[in-house]
Parts: sequence; structure tokens; C-alpha cells
Amino acid sequence: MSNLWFLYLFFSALLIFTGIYCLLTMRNLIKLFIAVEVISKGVSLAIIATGAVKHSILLAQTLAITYIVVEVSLVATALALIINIYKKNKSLDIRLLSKLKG
Amino acid sequence: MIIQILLLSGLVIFSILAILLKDLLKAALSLAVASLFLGIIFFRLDAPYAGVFEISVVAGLITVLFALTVALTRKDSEVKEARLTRLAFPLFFVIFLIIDGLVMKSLLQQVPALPAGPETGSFGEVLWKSRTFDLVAQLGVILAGVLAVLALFRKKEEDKDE
Amino acid sequence: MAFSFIFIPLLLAACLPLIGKFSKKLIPDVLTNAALAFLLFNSILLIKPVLSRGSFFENINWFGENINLQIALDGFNLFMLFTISLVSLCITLFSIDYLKHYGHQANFYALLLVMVAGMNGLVLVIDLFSVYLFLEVAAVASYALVAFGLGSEELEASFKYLMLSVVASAFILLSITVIFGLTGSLSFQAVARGLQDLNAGLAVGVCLAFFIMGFGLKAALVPFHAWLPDAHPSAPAPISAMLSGLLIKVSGVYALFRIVYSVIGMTPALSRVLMAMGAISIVVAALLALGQNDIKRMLAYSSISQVGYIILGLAIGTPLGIAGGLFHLFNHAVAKGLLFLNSGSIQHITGTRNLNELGGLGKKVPITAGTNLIGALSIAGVPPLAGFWSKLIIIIALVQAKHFGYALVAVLASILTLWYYLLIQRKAFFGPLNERWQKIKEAPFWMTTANIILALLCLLVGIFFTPVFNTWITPAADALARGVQQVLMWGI
Amino acid sequence: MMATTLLWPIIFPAVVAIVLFLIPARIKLVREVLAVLSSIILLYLGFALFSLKNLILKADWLGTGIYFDLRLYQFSAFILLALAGFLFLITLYSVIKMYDHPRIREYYGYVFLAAAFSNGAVLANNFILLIFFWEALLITTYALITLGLKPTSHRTAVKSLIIGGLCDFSMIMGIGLIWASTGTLTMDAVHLEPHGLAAAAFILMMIGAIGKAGAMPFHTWIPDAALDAPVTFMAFMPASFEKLLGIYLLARISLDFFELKVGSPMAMVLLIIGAVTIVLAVFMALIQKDFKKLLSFHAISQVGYMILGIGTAIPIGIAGGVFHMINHAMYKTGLFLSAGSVEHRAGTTELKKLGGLAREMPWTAFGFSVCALAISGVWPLNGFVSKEMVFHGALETGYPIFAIAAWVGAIFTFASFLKAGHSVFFGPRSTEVPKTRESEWPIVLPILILAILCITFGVYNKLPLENFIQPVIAGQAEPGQHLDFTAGALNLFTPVAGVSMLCLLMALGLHFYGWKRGGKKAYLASEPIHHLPVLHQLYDLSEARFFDIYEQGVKFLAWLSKIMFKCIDRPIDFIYEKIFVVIGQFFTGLFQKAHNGQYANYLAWTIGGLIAVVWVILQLLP
Repeated sequence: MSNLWFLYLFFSALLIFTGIYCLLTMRNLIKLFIAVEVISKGVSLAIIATGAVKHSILLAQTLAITYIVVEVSLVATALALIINIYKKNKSLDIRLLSKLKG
Repeated sequence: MIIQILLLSGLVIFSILAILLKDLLKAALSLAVASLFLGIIFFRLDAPYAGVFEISVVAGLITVLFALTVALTRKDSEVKEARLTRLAFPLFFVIFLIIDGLVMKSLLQQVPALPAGPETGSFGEVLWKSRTFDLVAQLGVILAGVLAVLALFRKKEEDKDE
Repeated sequence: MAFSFIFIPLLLAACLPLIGKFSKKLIPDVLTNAALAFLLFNSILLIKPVLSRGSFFENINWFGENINLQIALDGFNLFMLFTISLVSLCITLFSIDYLKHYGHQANFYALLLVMVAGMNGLVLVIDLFSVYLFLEVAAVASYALVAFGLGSEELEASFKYLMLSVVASAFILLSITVIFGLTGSLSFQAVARGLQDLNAGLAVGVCLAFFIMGFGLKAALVPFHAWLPDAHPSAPAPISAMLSGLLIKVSGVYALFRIVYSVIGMTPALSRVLMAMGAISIVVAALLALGQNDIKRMLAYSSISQVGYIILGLAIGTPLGIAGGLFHLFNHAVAKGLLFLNSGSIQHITGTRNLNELGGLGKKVPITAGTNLIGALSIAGVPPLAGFWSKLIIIIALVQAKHFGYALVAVLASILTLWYYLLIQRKAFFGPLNERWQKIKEAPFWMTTANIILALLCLLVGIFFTPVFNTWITPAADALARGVQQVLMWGI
Repeated sequence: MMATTLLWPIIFPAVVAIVLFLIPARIKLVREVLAVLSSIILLYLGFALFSLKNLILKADWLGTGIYFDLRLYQFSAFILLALAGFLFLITLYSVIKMYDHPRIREYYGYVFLAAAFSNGAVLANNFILLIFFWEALLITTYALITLGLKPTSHRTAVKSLIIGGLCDFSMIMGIGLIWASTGTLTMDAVHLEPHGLAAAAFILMMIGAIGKAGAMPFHTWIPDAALDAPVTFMAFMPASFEKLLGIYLLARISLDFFELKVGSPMAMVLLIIGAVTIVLAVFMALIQKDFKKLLSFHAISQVGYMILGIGTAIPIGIAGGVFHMINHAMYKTGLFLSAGSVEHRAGTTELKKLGGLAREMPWTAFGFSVCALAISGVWPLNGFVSKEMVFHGALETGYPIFAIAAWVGAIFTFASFLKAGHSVFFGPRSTEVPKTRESEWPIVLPILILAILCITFGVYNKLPLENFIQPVIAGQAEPGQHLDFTAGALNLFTPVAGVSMLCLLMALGLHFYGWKRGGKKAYLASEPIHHLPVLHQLYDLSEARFFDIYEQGVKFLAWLSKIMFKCIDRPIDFIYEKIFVVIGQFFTGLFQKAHNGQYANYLAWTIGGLIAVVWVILQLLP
């Protein structure tokens, strides 16, 4: 496999790590979802890079675009959830979301 | 090559900023900037359509959605983050950077791959002809998203259990 | 026509919000049930060609031009289609009366149909990226459905579910990308062929780990299970039944094992990893279930435990083990669907799900009590109900493959299972009648009907299990047991 | 006759059970007539099949060597007949005894369901089929115990279910091992030497069998059930059906599936379990204050004789064990039924409150006495014959310790039945029980039938031995050796019989002194003699002289009983009740604490799990 691929994967892994670090430690719901966005950037970077080094960039483009559409749908759902949660809790703290346990 | 690495570094830096910035609006904006960098990387990788989508939809639409949400939840929504989070991040990041680098370096030439033939046709043909199913699924995802938003913002007075 | 499994629910889902503007209840009810009944009928019709031809592709023409809309049918995915249609039909029947609590039938049904379409699509597709896509279709619909009640618990559960799921699907997609990088293609056939030629143990191993984590989270394998006991109880009862009965099996178990068996190929090492995870799930979740007071939460933990059985059976790798796992998948889908619907009935009747507040309902609501008992005993593995046979086959397969330790775990955990189900039965239905429930009545017609149908299924499949086993399970198990050859055989 | 006839004993009672479930609770007569009639039909079927002896039904069922395979032969036909007989007696008895039971509908349904499953288990010639019926019986047991309608019934039912489940699952594992080593699941095709893996299979299968029969340490639910379950259930399941099935399977295991050699380790395991069960349970029985509970401990103790008999692996011992099984089923059912009769009329089974009922309930008293003498092994009743055979077998193994244990058991069995009989039927009339009369005939008749059978099987022991027992053992004898246990069966003048009689006399003596010291009330009738001038002195003297010895003896026995109760019986109970539950609860609590509702926590598990999976997979890569 071309060495260039690993360069892109290296950066993609950095993005995913950053996102997961944020998910693990931060408390603000919106911040958490920004972290999810960061992770998805890492993934779409990996898709396009793979397509580029495999010389099937057209296929990779369609995948990336489809992925972006999925992302939009997810963002809409998640943000609707966040707004609803804010209405209920008057707060965006993830720690308040621990009523269900045991 | 250098430019590409700079762009990639920019992407990572702005993503980190999006996470570390205290102000949510600024965070959303730096996420948009990161998307911009990603879009440019896409262009440079010969993926113009994906680049356009990334810039218009992710940097545009999704940022707007974030901004809207931030605006809607602005009032006294300060969430205190643990201070250690931000302080410890560089440490962890550097550790992971080293691990990541080492892993990727060790993988060089280690992973075999099948040779790929050159692609034929245009973007449109690939999208419409060979990935038609993705379009169906996209419709499904969009439908699901729309219905989800409808369900989550439906009028409350009809709910009997409230 | 196998495409109808995707298009009919999608089209109906697109139309329903508009229909809902002028008919609040009747037309959405009728249309949804009719569509799912048609799909069930369709899946039964398809068994004949699949049995005679083994497996085949189906294409669609667009004004004479051959566009790449292609799906494959074999024993395995037909079996899944049948299970999905059957259980979801019962669930929509139940919803006719149950949805009075929530209103917005049209919207609810539309989301439910999108979820069904997503699951059907996931089962039918023949390339990795489409698996991911339909996974997301079903998942996005399920996030909304979990939060459908819009109470704070529902929202909390839905949000946690979403946030964990997103991480899982990111890893799934990452793994797909790496496989794409290795083989240069995405379709099952090409990837299977490519991976056979390629000696890429390391990269494939990491991909497999990502798949196990991603699909394992969807299937709620311990330690990826934490979202499930929150999300499944919070959803409306029909959706709990849908999620526990179908979604975790389709987007978790089906996807994982289709990829593991048919695309990458099963190895002894992988089998060991998966079996260990299955066994851990069985034990940990069974113990957790014992400590619950909320019926639905107990059922949710039980789902984790039973999925552990399914994975334990499927991961053995012998034909008998696969058959046992798939049979348990079917039985669990039916019985857990039944139990969650029943918990909905209980909530409808009494307004609570807390076991400590219930008591003695059996005298007042004999049908609900009876169907609940049948479902519980079926999952707990009591003869002659269906669940007994599937657990027995799994245990036999474990012994046959000389995994005595796992067999012991499976056996002991089934005692635990029986224990907590009897706990439900005793606390809710037996014993003296709690004064509060003097005036309760049996659940409405459609709710009881759906429960009775599912209970009869548990019973009849248990008694006449040979024909069921031979018609549905054996072809499916054969398809999986052939491993990579199955996918390479497609279309030939 | 058609092979499908073999389905009748399974399908017929199952259908009857369903009909009985469906008959509304108010229609009493129809249900009872139907139940009794169907049990008569089953009994007829039992005779018909017994006359046939050999039938095989085999149909493909699951693929991979799992057949729906039923086999009728000497042994199973005999057990089938016995089951039908007991079902008839108990159904007849229940007509009156269970008349007012609020859940009578379920009661009959479960009884017939249990009969269907039992018949299936006996006829099964495929291990999977056997497990199916065997497991199904657990559920009927569970349901029947809950019909006791006591506050603790449910707990006891769950206990029986968990203990039974453990035993059954052990059997499943054993069957798995058998399958792994022989590759077949057909029962009559399996014949193994118990070495290595097969030895493990033997032990596991054996646990399943003796667990059903209720031997130690799988017995703890039976005494609980004595108080919590309907008394007809006690006569039905623990006294007759479960013994028949458990010992049937044990005999199959030790005769057919495995080759049990005299004095081999596996035989020693059986001998030890048998001896321990006899001695411990009889000590437990001795101190019981409740009639039914006393009987239930004897139900455990007597299993010991059967296991001991089979464990000898000598034809006479095995024959004795199997014969003891059928005998025990008869007299123990009779005893439980007479206890039920007493409960029916007197309203209590506490020994303290009862007394002198013999005059008002002469038939019950007669039946009880015969059965009690039979269980104690009094000449010439059936218990004598089978116990002698077991003693002979035990002596022939070369380990007299087991025979001694059996004799010790005999002493205290008789002593405790003297105590029970004395305080319930004989002695002075208790004032706590209002005046009463004999129970109705459907209650008395089964007791009398059983009592007469006990006498017949003893005096005319040729009948059961030649028709039922000897053909079963025939394959076990050396070629050419003629099996005949009837010749010396009733001979009182052998050393073994002498020791047995001595044991009985010791028991009589023990009881005599105990009765004199403890039971002042019971002795009112002989008070005048007691107060005669000279005798009074003599009695006082003897009292003073024997006081110590007896009191010490009694104290020692009571102490021993208590120690055994505390050190052996309760710990076993403790393991079931506490260790499992507490350990389970501990982990449940631990896991529940871990689910604290925090998203970050859950995500951390996920990521941790991912890292672990990656690590393991990389480790496993070649």
C-alpha cells in the first residue's frame, strides 16, 4: 500500500483521537456533538485519501458525499434532541443525564 | 506535498480549537474553518465534488445548525468543564501523536494491497450507475432525519401523557 | 420481488406524514399493517425460489437501462426478512391501540417504516458501504423513536444511545474504508475474493476488531452494551419490542456475522474472541437483570444476555452451532417482542412498570399474564416452548465442539434466566392482588391480539419445530456455514 | 399392535390435561369423573403395554442423529404400569381430598401433564427426548408445589426448580459427554466403561437421576414441600413418581449406559451416597415433630437403600434396589395418603396435637400400620424382602460398613415410625382434635389397596420378583446363572435376617423407653399398673437406673441429629439459599453500581473494550 495512505491515516487517527478525548472528558452537550463532527471529519478524510491512493477517487467521492448527507441527518436529529433536552433540564450538562442507571 | 501536510495540520489544529474553545459559537466557527481546510484537501486530492459538498454542507449548513442551537440554548447554559480537561489535552495528544506515528511508520510496506485498475467514466456515471443503491439509502436517511425532527418538534398539546 | 422490502416501507413512510394531515388514525393504521402483512406474505413466497435455487441476484431496470440496483437473496437474509416482517407486523398490530398514549400515529408509523426499510435494506445489500448506510437509516429512525415520548428519560436515553452509536458507526466506516483500501472494492464478492488472495492478517485483524466493536455496540455485547438498558425501556413499548426484537439482531448480529462469515471468513481465533464475548454478555447481563425493579429494564438486560447466547451459538462455527444461534435469534425476536409488548400492556393497564407496585394481576388480566408466562418460559428455555430447543441446540453444539466450559456457562445462565423471569411473573401476576388494581381491565383488543399471536408462535414453533427448523433455519445456517464460498457462489 | 400405540401413554394424558384445564372451575363432577376414568384407562393401557413388552417407535425428528425414539421393553413397561397405578390411586384420593381446593382445575391439569411427561421420560429411547420430558417435569413440580397456597409455597417451588434445574443440567452435560464419546444419542446403543471422560459422564448423569429421586444432597426442597405443598403432591411426586423415574434412570445408567463393576470407584460413589443418605436422613426424620415432615425425611432416607442396592452392582443388590423402589413407592404413597387422611379429618398433622385416632379412623390406622411396618422391614411384608436383598448385596461387596449403615437406618426407621404411629393413632385420644370419623371411601380405598399390595408383595413375593424384577436384572447375571431371589426371600433364620430382626427389636426397645420417659400423656392408660406398690418402686428404680443411659442416649441422638442438621443439612441448604443468592446479589450490586448513568463512563468501556479486542486479536494472529 502506498506510503501516502499512512500519512492521511495518521492525520485521520489524530482527528478521531481528538474527538474521542473530547467525548470522554467534556460535559457540554453541544461540545460533545462538535466532537462527533470532528470524528466524522477524520473518517471522511480517510475515505477520500483511500480513494485517491487507490485511483478510485470517483467512487470515494460518492461515498464521501453520501457520508456527508448521513452526517447532516444525524446533526439535525442530534441537535433537535439537544434542544429538547435543554427545554427539559434548562441545562446542557451531560452529567445531569444520569437518571437512568443501575 | 508540504502544502498538503500544512493543510492537514491546519485541519487538525482547527478541530482541536473547536474542541478546546470555551465559547460554543467560536467552537462552531472553528469547526467550519476545519471543514474549509478539509474541503481544500479534497480539491487537491482530485475530489472536487466532495470538496464542494464539504464546504457548502458541512462548513455551511451544519455550522448554521450549530449556531442556531447555540442561540436557542444560550440563556444561562454555561456548563463548567473540568479544568484538567484542557490542561491535560496537550499531554495526551502528544502521547497519542507519538503512538500514532510509530504505528503508522511500522505499518509502512507491511500492509499488502491489491493493485487497483484505473477508473473509467465520470463522477455522474459512478454516482448514478454504480452507486444507485446509495441514493436510495440517502433518501432513506434524509427521510429519517426529517421525520425525526418532525417527531421531536411536534406540538405538545396532542400528547396525552403530558 | 425482493426490492419491495425496501421500497414499499420507504414510499409509504414518505407518504404517511401527508396522509396524516387528513386522517389522524384509521388510514395510517390500515396502510402500515397492510404493507407489513404484504411483506410477510412476500417473504413466505420467496422461500420456494430460495430453496430451489440456493441464492440469486435481483436487478432493476430503469427504462431498459441496467442501473446498478442489485440485491442478493440467500437462505440467511431471507430468514432475516421473514423474522423482521413477522415481528414488526405484530408490533404494528399492537400499536393500533397502544399509540393512543402518544398521538401522531402518522409520524410514528413513518419512522417505524423507515426503520423497517433500513433493516430490510441492511439485510439485502451486497456491499459493505451500503451495510453502513442502511445501518444509519435504521439507527436515525430509532433515535427519534426512542425519544418519541419526549419525556426527560426518553431524551436522555436517546441522546446517550445516539452518542455511543455514532462512535460505533464511525469505527465501522473506518474499517470499511481500510478494507476498501486493501482490496479496492466494496462489494461482498470482490472483497471476499480479494481478501482470499491477499495475505493481510494484521490489517484485517484490526478491521475485524473495529467491526466487532461497532456491530457489537449495535448488538449490545458487553462491554459495549451500556446504551441498551437505557434506550430500550424508555422507548414506547412497540419500539422497545422492535429494538430488542429486531434492530439489535439485524444491525448487530446479522451485519457482524454476514461480514465475518461471508466476507472475511471465520477463523478459530475470531471464533474464540466472539465466543468469549458472548459468554461474558450472557453472565453479566443475566446478573444485572436480577437486580431490576422496572420490568422493561429487566427485559432489556435480558436481551443483552440472550444476544450473548445467539453470538455464542453463531461463533462456534459448526453448522449446528450456527443453526442454534439463528434459531435462538428467531425465538428471541418473537419472545422478546412478546414480552416488551406485554410490558406495554401492563403499563397501559396499570400505568406503572415498577414490579414492586404490581402484584396479583393474573386474576384480573389472565390473557396478559398467560402470554407473559409463555414468552418468559420460552426465553428461559423451558420445554416444550421454542426457546428450549434453540438453547438446547446451542448447548449441544458447544458440547459437540468440545467447549465444555462455555456449555456450562450457557447452562448455568439459563437457570439465572428462569430465575429472573419467574421474578417478573411472581411479582407482577401471582400473589395477592394489590388493592390499587381492583378496577383494572384486560388490555384492548389489538394489544391482546398481537400478544396472543406471538405467544402462539412461541408455543407452536416449540411443538412443531421440525418444519420451522427445516424451512427457515437450515437454509440460513447452510448459507452461513458455507462461509466465503456462499458469497462467491452468488449469481452463479 | 402398531408401534404408534406407544404414543398413547404420552398423548392421552396430555390431551386429558388440556381438557381438564379448560373445564370451568364450577363444573365439579365432570372433571372428577373424567380424571378418574382417564386414570383407569391409563392403567388399562399400562397393563396392555406390559403384556406386549417389546415395541419400538422411531421417527426422524431433528436430523443429526436426534430421533423421536420410543422404546417399550421389560423395564420401561414395568415402570409405566407402576406409574399408571399410582396415578389412579392418587386421582381417586384427590377427588375428596382436593375437593375444595380453589385452584382444583390447575391441580388435575398439572397432575395429568406430569403423568404424560413421566410416561414420555420412561419410554424415551433418545437422550434429547429424555431431557425434554425430564425438564418438563420440573415445571409441573413447580406448579404443583405452588398449589399448596401457603405463603412460602412459592419460595419452596422456586427452590425445587433451582435444585432440579441444577441436577437436570448436570444430566445434560453428562449426555453431552456421552454423545461426544460415543457419537450417538440413542439410549440403547450406549454402553460405556466408566473411565476418564465416561466416568465424568457417569457422575453427571447420576446426579441428574438421584437428584430426581431426591437423594442427599439434592433433597432439601422435599421437607419444605411437605409443609408447603398439597399432601397429594407429596404422595404423587416425591413419594412415587419421582422415585420411580429417578431410580429407573439410575438403574438404566448403571446397568445399560455404563458398565458398573463391583467395587469400582463409580460403584463406591453410589454406595457412599446411598449409605450417607440413609443414615443422615433417618436421623433427621427421628426428631421431626410433624407427621408429613417426618414422612418426607423418610422419603429421602429410603432412596438411600435403592441407591445402595444399585451401587452394589451385584444382581441381588440391584434387584433389591429396584424392588425397594416399587415397594417404597407403594408404602410411602400409602403413608402420605394416610397422613392426608388424618389431615383431612383432624385438620392438623402435628404429632403433639394428635393421638388415639385409631378408634375413629380404623381403616386409615390399619393402612398406616401396614405401610409403616413395611417401611420398617417387618417380616413378612414387602419391605422386609427388598431390604434383605439390599443387605445381602451390601455384604457381598466386601464392605460391611455399608450393610451396617443400612441396618442403622433400619433401627431408626422403625423407631421413628413407632413414635409416629403411636402418637397419631394409638395412645390416649388427644383433646385438641374434636371428635371425628373415618374419611370417605375414595380416600380410604387407595390406602387400603396400597396396604394390601404391601402384604401381597411381601408374602407372595414370587409375583413381583418373577414378573417385574428378575427379567430386568436378567442381562446383568453371569451367563448360565439362574436368577432366583424368591427362594429364601422370607427366610427368617439366616444371619442377615437375624441381624435385621435384632435391629427391629432394638428399635422397639428404644421406643419403649422413650415412650415411657417422655410421653406421660401417652401412657395414661397404664397408669394404674404403674402405681401398684411394688411395681411402682420397680419402675422408679428402673427409671432411675435407665434414666441416665436412655437420657444420655437420647441426648446423644438428639445432639447427633442436631449436629447433622446443622453441619450437613443446613450447609447444603445454605449453599442453595445463601451462597448462590448472595454471590449473585453481590455481582448484581457491583454491576449495577458500575452503570451509573454517565455517558463518559459508558464510552470509556466501549473504547476500553475496543482496545482489548484489538489487543486480543493481534495476540491471536499467527
